[in-house]
Amino acid sequence: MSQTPVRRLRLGAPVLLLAAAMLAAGCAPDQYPQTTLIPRADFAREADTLMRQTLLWATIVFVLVEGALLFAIWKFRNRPGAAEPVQTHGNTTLEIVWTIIPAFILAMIAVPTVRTIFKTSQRPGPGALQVEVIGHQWWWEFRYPELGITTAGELVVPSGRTVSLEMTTADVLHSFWLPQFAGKRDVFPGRYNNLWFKAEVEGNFPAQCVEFCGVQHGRMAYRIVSVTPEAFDAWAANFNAPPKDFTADSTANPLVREGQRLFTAKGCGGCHAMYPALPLIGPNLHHVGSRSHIAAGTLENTDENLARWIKNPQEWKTGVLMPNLGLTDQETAAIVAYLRANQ
Amino acid sequence: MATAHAHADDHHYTATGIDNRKLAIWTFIGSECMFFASLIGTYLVYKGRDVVGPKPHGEWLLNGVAQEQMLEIPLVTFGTALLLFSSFFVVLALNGAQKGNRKQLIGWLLATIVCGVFFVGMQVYEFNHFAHRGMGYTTNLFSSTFYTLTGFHGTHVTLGLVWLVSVLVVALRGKLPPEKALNLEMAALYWHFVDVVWIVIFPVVYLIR
Amino acid sequence: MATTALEHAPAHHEEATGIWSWITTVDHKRIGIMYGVTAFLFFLLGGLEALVIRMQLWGPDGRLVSAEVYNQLFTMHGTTMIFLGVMPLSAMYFNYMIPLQLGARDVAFPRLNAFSYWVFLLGGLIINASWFFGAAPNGGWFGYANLTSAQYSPGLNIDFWTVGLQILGVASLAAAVNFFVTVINLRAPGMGMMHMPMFVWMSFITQILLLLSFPIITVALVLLMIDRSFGTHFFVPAGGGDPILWQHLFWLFGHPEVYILILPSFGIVSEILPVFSRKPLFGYAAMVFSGAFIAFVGFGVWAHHMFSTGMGPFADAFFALATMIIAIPTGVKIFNWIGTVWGGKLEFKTPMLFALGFIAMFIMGGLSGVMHASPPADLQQTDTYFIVAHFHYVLFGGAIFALTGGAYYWWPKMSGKMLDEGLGTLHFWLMMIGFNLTFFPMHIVGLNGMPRRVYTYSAESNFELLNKMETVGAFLLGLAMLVFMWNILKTWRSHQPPAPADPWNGATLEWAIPSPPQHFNFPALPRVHGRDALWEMKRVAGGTLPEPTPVAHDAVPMPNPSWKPLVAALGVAITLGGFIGGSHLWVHAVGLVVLFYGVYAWAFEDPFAATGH
Amino acid sequence: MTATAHAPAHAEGHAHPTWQTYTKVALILFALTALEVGAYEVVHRHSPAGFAAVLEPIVVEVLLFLSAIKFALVAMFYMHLKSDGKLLTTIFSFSLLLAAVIIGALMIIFYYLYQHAPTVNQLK
Ligand code: HEA
Ligand code: HEA
Ligand code: HEC
Ligand code: CUA
Ligand SMILES: [Cu+2]
Repeated sequence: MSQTPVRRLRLGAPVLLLAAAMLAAGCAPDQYPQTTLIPRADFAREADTLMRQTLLWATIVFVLVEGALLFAIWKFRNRPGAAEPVQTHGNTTLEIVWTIIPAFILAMIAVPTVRTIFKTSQRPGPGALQVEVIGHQWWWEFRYPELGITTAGELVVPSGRTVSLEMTTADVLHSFWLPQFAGKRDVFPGRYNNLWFKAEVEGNFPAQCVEFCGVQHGRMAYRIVSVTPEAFDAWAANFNAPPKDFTADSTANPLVREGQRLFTAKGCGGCHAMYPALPLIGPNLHHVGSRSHIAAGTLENTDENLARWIKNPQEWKTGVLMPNLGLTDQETAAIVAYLRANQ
Repeated sequence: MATAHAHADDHHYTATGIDNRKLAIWTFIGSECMFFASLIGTYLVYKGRDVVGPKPHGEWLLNGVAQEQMLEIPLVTFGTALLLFSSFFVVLALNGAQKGNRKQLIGWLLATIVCGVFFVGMQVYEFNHFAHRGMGYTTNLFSSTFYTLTGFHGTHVTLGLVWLVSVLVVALRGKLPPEKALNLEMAALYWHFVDVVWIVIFPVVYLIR
Repeated sequence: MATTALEHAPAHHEEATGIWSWITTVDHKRIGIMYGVTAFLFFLLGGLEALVIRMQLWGPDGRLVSAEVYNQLFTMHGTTMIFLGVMPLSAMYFNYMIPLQLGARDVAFPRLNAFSYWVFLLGGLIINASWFFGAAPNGGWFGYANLTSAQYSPGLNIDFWTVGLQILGVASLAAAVNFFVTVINLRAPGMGMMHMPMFVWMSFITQILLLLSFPIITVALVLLMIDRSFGTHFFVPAGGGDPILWQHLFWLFGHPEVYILILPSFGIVSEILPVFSRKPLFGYAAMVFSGAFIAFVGFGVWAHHMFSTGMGPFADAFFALATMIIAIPTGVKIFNWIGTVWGGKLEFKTPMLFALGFIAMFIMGGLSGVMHASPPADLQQTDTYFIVAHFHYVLFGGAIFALTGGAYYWWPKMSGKMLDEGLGTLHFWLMMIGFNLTFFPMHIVGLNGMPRRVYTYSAESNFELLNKMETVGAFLLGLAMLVFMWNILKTWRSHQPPAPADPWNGATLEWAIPSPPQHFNFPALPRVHGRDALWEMKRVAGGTLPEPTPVAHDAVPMPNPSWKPLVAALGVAITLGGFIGGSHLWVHAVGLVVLFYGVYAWAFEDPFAATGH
Repeated sequence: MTATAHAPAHAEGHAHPTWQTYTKVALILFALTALEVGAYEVVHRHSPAGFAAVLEPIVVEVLLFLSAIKFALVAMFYMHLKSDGKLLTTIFSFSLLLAAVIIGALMIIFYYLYQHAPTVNQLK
């Protein structure tokens, strides 16, 4: 009778082992593009170091305390003929000891915590690249005031240079997150919040909004594109070139010219600017052709996906604030060609 | 222990000797402290954060015309005095109830209720007056926080009045003998609590700029 | 012990039965059972919602439910589990067990107790009625402003939520006043505060938390409701309002709330462990003080839910340190539980399994809590599944494990039937494995970047494998629940002999009286001289006590049944219900009339007046 | 069996204050209120001009202090906390303390917040 749970434990062990093996397989952080466990910037490194320290202490406490519990369960299980236990009521020395030891461990966690809090809440000094980040339901807008650039969905930054984000929102609360580079900051209407980081590597990293912000919170993603400083300058220069006017250019692909005409005729221009710095109610589509993703970072920027989006944005993102404009396939193809030509 | 006594130690036995109902009303009052703390906290956090007038103290513009400060100190001073009076009166009424002095009980209870009614009247007048001067409920943060805080206090006063009137009716019917004075004491405690809340609201809202 | 003193009592009267007797009951035991049944049904509903969530997240780009429905599902899952599941399940034990463990005949205010239940039921029904309007709340269980403003949530969804929670708040407050007074005043003669069973102590502290934290959320909800109904700007930035104030008010309530959810469970575990270790609770005084300390400090840590709002380094540091301090008294509790088990003679009956499982799982949840308490690190963890893992370890691994243990422990007392030990053990292991399979992978998927509250994830993110494990685990949990229900059903229908008064060799007074107890619990109030009153009595009697015999049902006058609390409760629900979809003066007026009628009828009713028979 | 049959008049058995005490307290309450309003008048209407400069910097503290005394008087004498035993006083003062701390904490938090993460209005 009293043996039952022990026997069950033996049965449960293989199951637990199997689960552990599967977990281990699922553990390697480099398989997860959005992981926080591989920091790639100074800010994230601070957070990561702190997290690992805390995790270490937590693991030590976990092993010791669970160990003591399991040991007690095994050691003091009722065996036939066992005597009645001694009726102890407590022990003051023990109480003091197990108050002080956790206090000590917590101090070991608290000191680096406070140090890191003050380090990470400093504002970056001069020389940082200023970017204004604005949350919208359900996409992110990025403005580079020094460069006169307004873009969306893709935060392009130079590696090796501190980037200072001044963040706010145009509607409800969102939270901007740079899993590989920094933590999260919530954005509030009418208020500016700050976050900074210095990217150590180049690459195209996924990220997404992390404060529940309405029906499409789940598909409010974006990309963080870190490039070399040279590439960044080239990108900025290219971005600042005025938009091409294909309708005035008789050598241009007629499909593209038709697309540009439709873009205005169908009312796209009412929400989307095609000009470097002009913000409107939808994402600025200047150079949309060269972005890696569209639909707030959730669809790869292929012609099929563009067409799918433009034909009916509600299919992929139900409730999205871009209406279904009832375009025909031909019209869609033309607009896609036009958007693609905006490199 | 015999059957006949089985209940003798039950529904009036309490471990502390304090009547259950008295303890309950105090517990409730403790809880109410947090209610008003949240309202007062909201008022204070938002103080001075308005985007547009009216301002509680100092001048503001309505359609380009300069207006006086909103709050009227003499009026509320009068109201405050009424509430303090009523607190005083209700202890006298309770004193009467406990001594079995019916005249004292009913007279002072009536006086309490009259003061309370006048206080509520003062508040109704004040709200009306403000509305006429262009301060609606939704006009700005000050108006919303002000009306909400003082309005909830006024609601409490009103509920207290309903309670006191009910006790008065019972007393008039001669059903409030000294051993039932607790029925009045509970209402009185609640009434005093409403009074002390006003003792806080008065300087915080009206006197401190 | 005077239970046998009435042997020569008059003839045996049956207790009233039938639906009306339940509607009008003011008996704390019946009310407790109603709380339990209602809360368990709500818990199943919340679990069902969780299962749909898990199915939606089975693979990338899931299409089982729409984004809109998903948002309703997790909001209602969280709201239901917390306000309609765990809290009222705790309330079941408050109701049934506090008076019994205190050696009292009932709570201090039996009719107020009925009122609390009815208000709770109506609040739960109103909030869930939203499903029938296709407008279930969808702002998350903490409903952050300004998404909940009229501009961004124009539908009825948030109205149901604000109104429903306010109604539930009324129920909790009324109950809290009641139990606070009960514990202070209705202790059996001789039972000092430091003699009370630990469950009563922890419940008592819970009542204090309820009393002091519920008014805060009430104010927040009222302000939000006014914003939505009358167009004020408390949380609307355009008019100068600040959505951050909502967060402060909510978490000022919200953090004490999580201790409201766990402290009763701490109490339950502290009852079970000594009984099945055959050894008194280790460090009674330390247990009391640590519980009080947790509650007290719990009021000073709320902003640890807001590290990502950018409060500035001083606030971050303050709230981080305050939060970490709570680990110390909680540790004291854990160590004292281990101390209780240590050197004992452990009997692994089902309640004991759950109590031990509780300790093991709660430690895990507590430690991840300490990891969030470090603000810079939390900036990576917050709003990911790492948080979801934390709070399910403390809420399910903690509260639900303990509440389930309590169910096995007290079932014989409440129903007069023993639950099946074999099925109970199966239930435990299924739950243990299913639980860890569901929630452990959430730590990993969270740290690897999976945000919470997303209705789907991309294939690129590679979250699929871990999510599949979680879903499988959730269904194992469902299976465990089915085993539990089967256990109940099976033993209910079986013709086993009635459970003895004291099946586990219990230490506290509820085991001194027949199972289930008679209406008045104790024919004569017991006299108590110290802790573990029943063990003491048994020791004095030199071993076991005779099985207590039931006495005549009218031997002790008890308050009459009353339908007035139900009327008053209806009044509350109607009055506040008038705020769904704006403010409907007519509804408020009708509600107030019903409320006042109920309250007056109640106030002028003599609970002991002679009745027909 | 009715509840009234053996209702004890005053389980606590403490002596409550007398008429005279109540009247004295009432008088003090009025005097303090007058002082409050007086302080307001002095500072904001500059009535007796000389005092304003002295009172101005401390008027908030003075007002809060005066109202705290009024609060305490009502609680102790009218609500009988002084004579009714410690338990009730503990319940009330604990709640009050928490209430005050929370109001204070909110004010401090928002004061720093408005500096740390300025609002757009502040930037203007
Ligand atoms: C039962 C409910 C419960 C309990 C008991 C706790 C307990 C704790 N919680 Fe948890 N918490 C929640 C329910 C609960 N929490 C919920 C529901 C949320 C999310 C809300 C939402 O966003 O939806 C949350 C979120 C949450 C956050 C916010 C995270 C975020 O959103 O970014 C934080 C941050 O500090 C936190 C911390 C803690 C801590 C430090 C404890 C401590 O009390 C834990 C103490 C226990 C131990 C530490 C283990 C035992 C101790 C020892 C063995 C001693 C030795 C230990 C050490 C030396 C470390 N919790
Ligand atoms: C006590 C509280 C509690 C409990 C017990 C649970 C239990 C469970 N929760 Fe919990 N959960 C929360 C409180 C709780 N949760 C909270 C507060 C949130 C945050 C919400 C928010 O973000 O706003 C949350 C969020 C949450 C999420 C995150 C959603 C998201 O962010 O997108 C997930 C995802 O897997 C989840 C899963 C589960 C599962 C699988 C269970 C399982 O353990 C459930 C097990 C139970 C069952 C499986 C029931 C069995 C039912 C049957 C057998 C059918 C009965 C039949 C009929 C009634 C006809 N929960
Ligand atoms: C009523 C406003 C509105 C109109 C009209 C509109 N859009 Fe949009 N569009 C939006 C919004 C808002 C988004 C952002 C949606 C999201 O991801 O949540 C968007 C997103 C897009 C995107 C994806 C951008 C990115 O980087 O994520 C493309 C491409 C696009 N629109 C093209 C068009 C075209 C082409 C038309 C006309 C046929 C059009 N839009 C008409 C509002 C509009
Ligand atoms: Cu934006 Cu979530
Ligand atoms: Cu918390």
